[in-house]
Amino acid sequence: MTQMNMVEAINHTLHQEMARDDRVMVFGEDVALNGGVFRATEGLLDSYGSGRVVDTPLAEAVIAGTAVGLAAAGMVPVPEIQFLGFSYQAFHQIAGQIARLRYRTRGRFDVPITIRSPFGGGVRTPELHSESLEAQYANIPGLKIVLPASAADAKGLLTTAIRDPNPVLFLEPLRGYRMIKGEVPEGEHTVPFGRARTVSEGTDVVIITWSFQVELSRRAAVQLAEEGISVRVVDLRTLVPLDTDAIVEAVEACGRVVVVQEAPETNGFASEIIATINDQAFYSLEAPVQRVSGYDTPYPVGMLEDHFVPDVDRIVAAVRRAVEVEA
Amino acid sequence: MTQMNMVEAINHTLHQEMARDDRVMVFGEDVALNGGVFRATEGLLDSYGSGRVVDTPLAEAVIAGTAVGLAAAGMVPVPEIQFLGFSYQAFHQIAGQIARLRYRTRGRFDVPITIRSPFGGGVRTPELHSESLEAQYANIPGLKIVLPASAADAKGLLTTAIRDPNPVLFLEPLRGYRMIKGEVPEGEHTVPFGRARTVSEGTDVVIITWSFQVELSRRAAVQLAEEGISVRVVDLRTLVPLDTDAIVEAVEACGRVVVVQEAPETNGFASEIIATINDQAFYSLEAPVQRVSGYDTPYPVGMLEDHFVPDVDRIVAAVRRAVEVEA
Amino acid sequence: MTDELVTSMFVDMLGARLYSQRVFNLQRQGRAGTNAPIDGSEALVVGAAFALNPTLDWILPQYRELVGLERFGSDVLDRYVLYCIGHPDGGHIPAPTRVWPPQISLATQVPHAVGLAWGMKQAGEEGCTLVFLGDGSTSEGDFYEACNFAGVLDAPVIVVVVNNGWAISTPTTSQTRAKNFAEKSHAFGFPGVTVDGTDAIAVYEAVADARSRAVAGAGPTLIEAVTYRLGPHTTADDPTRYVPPDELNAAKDPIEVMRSEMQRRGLWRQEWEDDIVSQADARMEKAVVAAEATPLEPSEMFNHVYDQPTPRLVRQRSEFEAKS
Amino acid sequence: MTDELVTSMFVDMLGARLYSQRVFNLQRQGRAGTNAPIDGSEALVVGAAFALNPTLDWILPQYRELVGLERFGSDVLDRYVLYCIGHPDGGHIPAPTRVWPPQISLATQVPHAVGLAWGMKQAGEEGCTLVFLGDGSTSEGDFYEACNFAGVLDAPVIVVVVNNGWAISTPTTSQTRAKNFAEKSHAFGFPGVTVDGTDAIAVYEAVADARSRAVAGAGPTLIEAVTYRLGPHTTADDPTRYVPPDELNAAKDPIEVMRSEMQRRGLWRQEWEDDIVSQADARMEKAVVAAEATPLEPSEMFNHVYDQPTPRLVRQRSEFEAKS
Ligand SMILES: Cc1ncc(C[n+]2csc(CCOP(=O)(O)OP(=O)(O)O)c2C)c(N)n1
Ligand SMILES: Cc1ncc(C[n+]2csc(CCOP(=O)(O)OP(=O)(O)O)c2C)c(N)n1
Ligand SMILES: [Mg+2]
Ligand SMILES: [Mg+2]
Repeated sequence: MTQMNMVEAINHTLHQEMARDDRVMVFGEDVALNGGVFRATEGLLDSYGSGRVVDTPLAEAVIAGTAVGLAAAGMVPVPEIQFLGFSYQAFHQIAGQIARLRYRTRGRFDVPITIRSPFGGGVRTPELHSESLEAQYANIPGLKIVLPASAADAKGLLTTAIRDPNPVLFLEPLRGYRMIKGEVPEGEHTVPFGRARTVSEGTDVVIITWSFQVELSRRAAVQLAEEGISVRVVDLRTLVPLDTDAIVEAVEACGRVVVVQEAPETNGFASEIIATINDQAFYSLEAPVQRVSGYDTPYPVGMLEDHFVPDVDRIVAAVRRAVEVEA
Repeated sequence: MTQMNMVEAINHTLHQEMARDDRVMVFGEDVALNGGVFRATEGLLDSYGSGRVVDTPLAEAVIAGTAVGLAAAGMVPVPEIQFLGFSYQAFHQIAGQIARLRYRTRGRFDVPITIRSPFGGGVRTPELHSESLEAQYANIPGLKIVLPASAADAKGLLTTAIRDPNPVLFLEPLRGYRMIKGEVPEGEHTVPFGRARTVSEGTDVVIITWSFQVELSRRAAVQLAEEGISVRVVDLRTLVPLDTDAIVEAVEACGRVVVVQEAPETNGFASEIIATINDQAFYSLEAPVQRVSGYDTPYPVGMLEDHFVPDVDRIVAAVRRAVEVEA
Repeated sequence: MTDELVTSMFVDMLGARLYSQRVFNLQRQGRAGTNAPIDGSEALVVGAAFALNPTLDWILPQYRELVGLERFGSDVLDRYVLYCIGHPDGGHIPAPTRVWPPQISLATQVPHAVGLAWGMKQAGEEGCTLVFLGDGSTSEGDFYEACNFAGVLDAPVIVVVVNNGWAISTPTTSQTRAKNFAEKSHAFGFPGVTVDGTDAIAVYEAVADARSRAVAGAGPTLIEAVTYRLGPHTTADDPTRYVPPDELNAAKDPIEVMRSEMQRRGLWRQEWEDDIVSQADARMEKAVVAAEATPLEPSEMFNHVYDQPTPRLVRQRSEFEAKS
Repeated sequence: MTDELVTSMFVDMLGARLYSQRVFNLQRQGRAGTNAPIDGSEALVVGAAFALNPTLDWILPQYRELVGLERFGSDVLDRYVLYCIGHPDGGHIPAPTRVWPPQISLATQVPHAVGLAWGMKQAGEEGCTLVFLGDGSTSEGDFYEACNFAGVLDAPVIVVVVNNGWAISTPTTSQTRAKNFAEKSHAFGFPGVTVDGTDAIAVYEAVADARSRAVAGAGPTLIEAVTYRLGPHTTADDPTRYVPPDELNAAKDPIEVMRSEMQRRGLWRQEWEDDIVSQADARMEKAVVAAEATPLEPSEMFNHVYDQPTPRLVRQRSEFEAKS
């Protein structure tokens, strides 16, 4: 085990997977010479050469689109989209092509594509660098959506993603790149998709969340423990596939639920969690599920963003509401 | 009042609005010379000339993107995207630019853009012609999402859309173009956004839905009435803004709810309806909300699509489930 | 160009037209979905296919070309018929046939072709990719982004722009002011040529040249093949609304062009052609019968979304199966 | 070119560099967010702005240019400072100033410029639009789609490609194999020219020509302005990781080029320049003070999503206000 922050864990994993399998190719804007604008791909060019680590032209659609062809050629493409907001430029290739390639060819082609992209706010980036778009992708069948919340998971889930023969959108919390740190196993480490992680145990309320909001929720749980409220925190890790069993089990155990997301409220993935609870655990609910979300506004500029993104206070307040309402 | 099918109502409305306001411009692929592949823009070129009715090159991003500039020039752009699946090619302009223009310029520019596009399945179209993508857009603040389910509403809502200073995604049910018919007021006719329509009254269960599924739900209600189950059908008409009051009122009145959508289940707009009910009408629910959806597969080819899209039987079965489960 | 080659190409062109007409008629009979006839593009499709090596090279079609790719394997047509009747297996052209299924989302196949060429080069495989797209499709960003990247990569890819004068009802004059489509290659820094797309031999030669360049590591070529769409855009289209009859009447028919060449070479007899056509007809009849007899379980809908279904798909499938 | 014009341009160039450095420093002091310095682009931005008519024409910038657009109105800089400190009003450049706010989503502004030009033409307005984009941004589909449509429309638009050698760490050689960026205009069928982007007079002349063509109805022009990025990509970048020092050292500085021209014309004295610089400094100081003093209600976040808030936004706003 070594102490790493999240971006180090990602870099370390890319090195391991490129060393392990020479079909793995990393490409995107500024990933080679510069090692990525956040250094996630640092050193790959030197270690694996300009054939496998490629600075592409500034064009997201063809970054995603060539991944389709590379996959068909037997490669394992790991393209980077520099910020998730610019995956919009590639939406027709990701949603319309990558997600459907296996289906439309009835399995002729495997699609072992892992699209890595940082996302989420809180670090004063320019416009369209901070958007949380996971819900817009979650309605697109054929993609897997993976969002690590710890350094060890960044390694374990990224390893699984690269080895998975299906397309994975691997979303890295920008705010967590350096802030999230932890022990990371040095050797082989995989984390299966579709298995949520219980971050802290608790019995009164469960907070269900993912990505950077796991850290905020953990802090909220610590604070609430002081008030005598026992909060379980569940990190979903992957939205597709979704660990419905873990959700149901937690709802049954706690009866009261808070869902936290940074995306705008309307039709964020929190809605799907609530709908899933409605479908599978309705009778265990002792109170309506509380949603903590960004607002239904465009992601705002620097001076406003701390007001937009959920913080510990909002999560604490939601938990209190969940506990207070009558059964 | 005249009897029209939906595409006639749309064509008639475009004529009226172009006659009324010479800032209105209609453009897109095959809208001028050919009058649109479904004849929605028939006759506009002859009546309003090649300055205001324009066949564009085959490029959705610039169709959407020029609308931004036209709006800034004081025009009222009404671009057509030939099939909603190809709005993916314009996603970065619609979600990243059109939806945000007012916000990022703090109101300098009005954005009276109405993007018209047919969508939805059931008519054996080729790939990517049938997808229901409303949920992917619903998570994008700044857009309004409008889906007429009757010929009269097609007129009333399209008129409102064109006159609205905000960007509207106006989604026309492909399957309803000729199949949906009705009386349409000939003169001025507007329908406000954010006001749901009660299609049929009922007291046991409410079906909440939109677009072509309104018609299927109405048929299901007729069939269920014979079994003695009284079903209210609510047509949301617009998803953004959402008529939460009508939803709450219906849930309070009926206690049991079915939501019907054609989109894939995971994170479809049905999830948001369920989340909204959870937030605002939880204690009125006598049973879990039942979802009827497409499946979490890509929209399938012709021989399979009738198995994918919700039909009357599936809606009827969901209503029965809603009624049967204990309170 | 040997007589044998000319004859083989003509045979495939005759087949292409016939297969296309048969699929068109199936739609009229309610037995197939919307489809796009090849009429006018036979020479350029067949000429291109013959200039490639079916065991080394890949073809990524738009949607009109599959009836003309018999040279790449008979399953191309068989699967295309399945595709047109709306059977999901129509999308699966089995290995080792190096042809992709039709692409409906226009120009998205160009990045795929570039990526595949890039991957082949990276893997040290001989061979190249050839991608077809229409004149209208060149207006899509994907075309430019892909060609530009192909240039940077020196990828072994041949981009064939099928300029048939129309994109549904939109004439090329509304599509671009570029002098011609070959000129667009200036934006990418690799050669562009315009050829007569009604002349299979001319197309063959242009593609053969481009292929030599590609496999020699000299990078991409853009080939504009000029022809005229001789029929409606698709089964859903009424071209009399917009195609000027004079223009249509003046258009060359590639079948006639090739028939003249056959005659010039003394290779043609009516009975021979009749025989070829009836063989093609029989071959197509078999394909249609086989396609229509291909079984289909409705729950096939749930396969191939992922290599293994997610728990949610398993649940949905079992709900679906319980209902049916 | 009159001495007066040369002097005015030099004054704005000096201002541009200074304003840009000040904003850069604000970021270093934690008083502003990530921003992109203009260094190296002063001549081409100022030259272009002077060749246009601020009451008739529009400028759609990328993100480096706003410090050089004083000629279009002093609120451009004032709002840019607000923008850099992260105040939402920074995005609102008030009428009648015909400048758009910075665009971060690269090349998306090109379709906007074409649409605006189209709309002006349709409305019978005199004038044109000018859009800046970087060499890297030309690889985006939006650039090609928009230029191609502009050609078809004969839209009065001038597309200025700022070729500063880099897109963050990616050199132009990895961006395209086109001979140069002007060549890309062949794909669109309108003229393309390459000018020395460190020479404000050359840029002025090229833009003036393009403007004459545009307003005469002769359609778009693509202008490649060649320069070199003299600083880091943005405040977040470390160019020593990738920029070859020789290349940087060999690069021309547009300020020096213009200073020489001023000297050649006998217009330059050190004290005069010092004076201009200190005026600019005072002007910037005022802008910064004003920006930092601009009040901001957190609930401003809910304004301008729509012209009228939806019920859901009203509810969210009141929840937000109750909490704060
Ligand atoms: C991205 C996309 N936009 C729009 C369409 C609808 N559409 C289908 S075919 C067609 C015209 C294609 O013209 P062209 O590329 O010239 O090919 P042709 O049909 O002439 O062979 C259009 C607009 C589509 N299929 N995909
Ligand atoms: C669509 C999009 N993709 C990626 C980025 C991230 N990014 C910001 S600046 C930049 C390089 C831009 O290079 P260029 O267009 O040459 O402009 P320059 O910065 O050199 O002026 C990149 C990749 C972005 N802002 N937008
Ligand atoms: Mg064509
Ligand atoms: Mg640059």
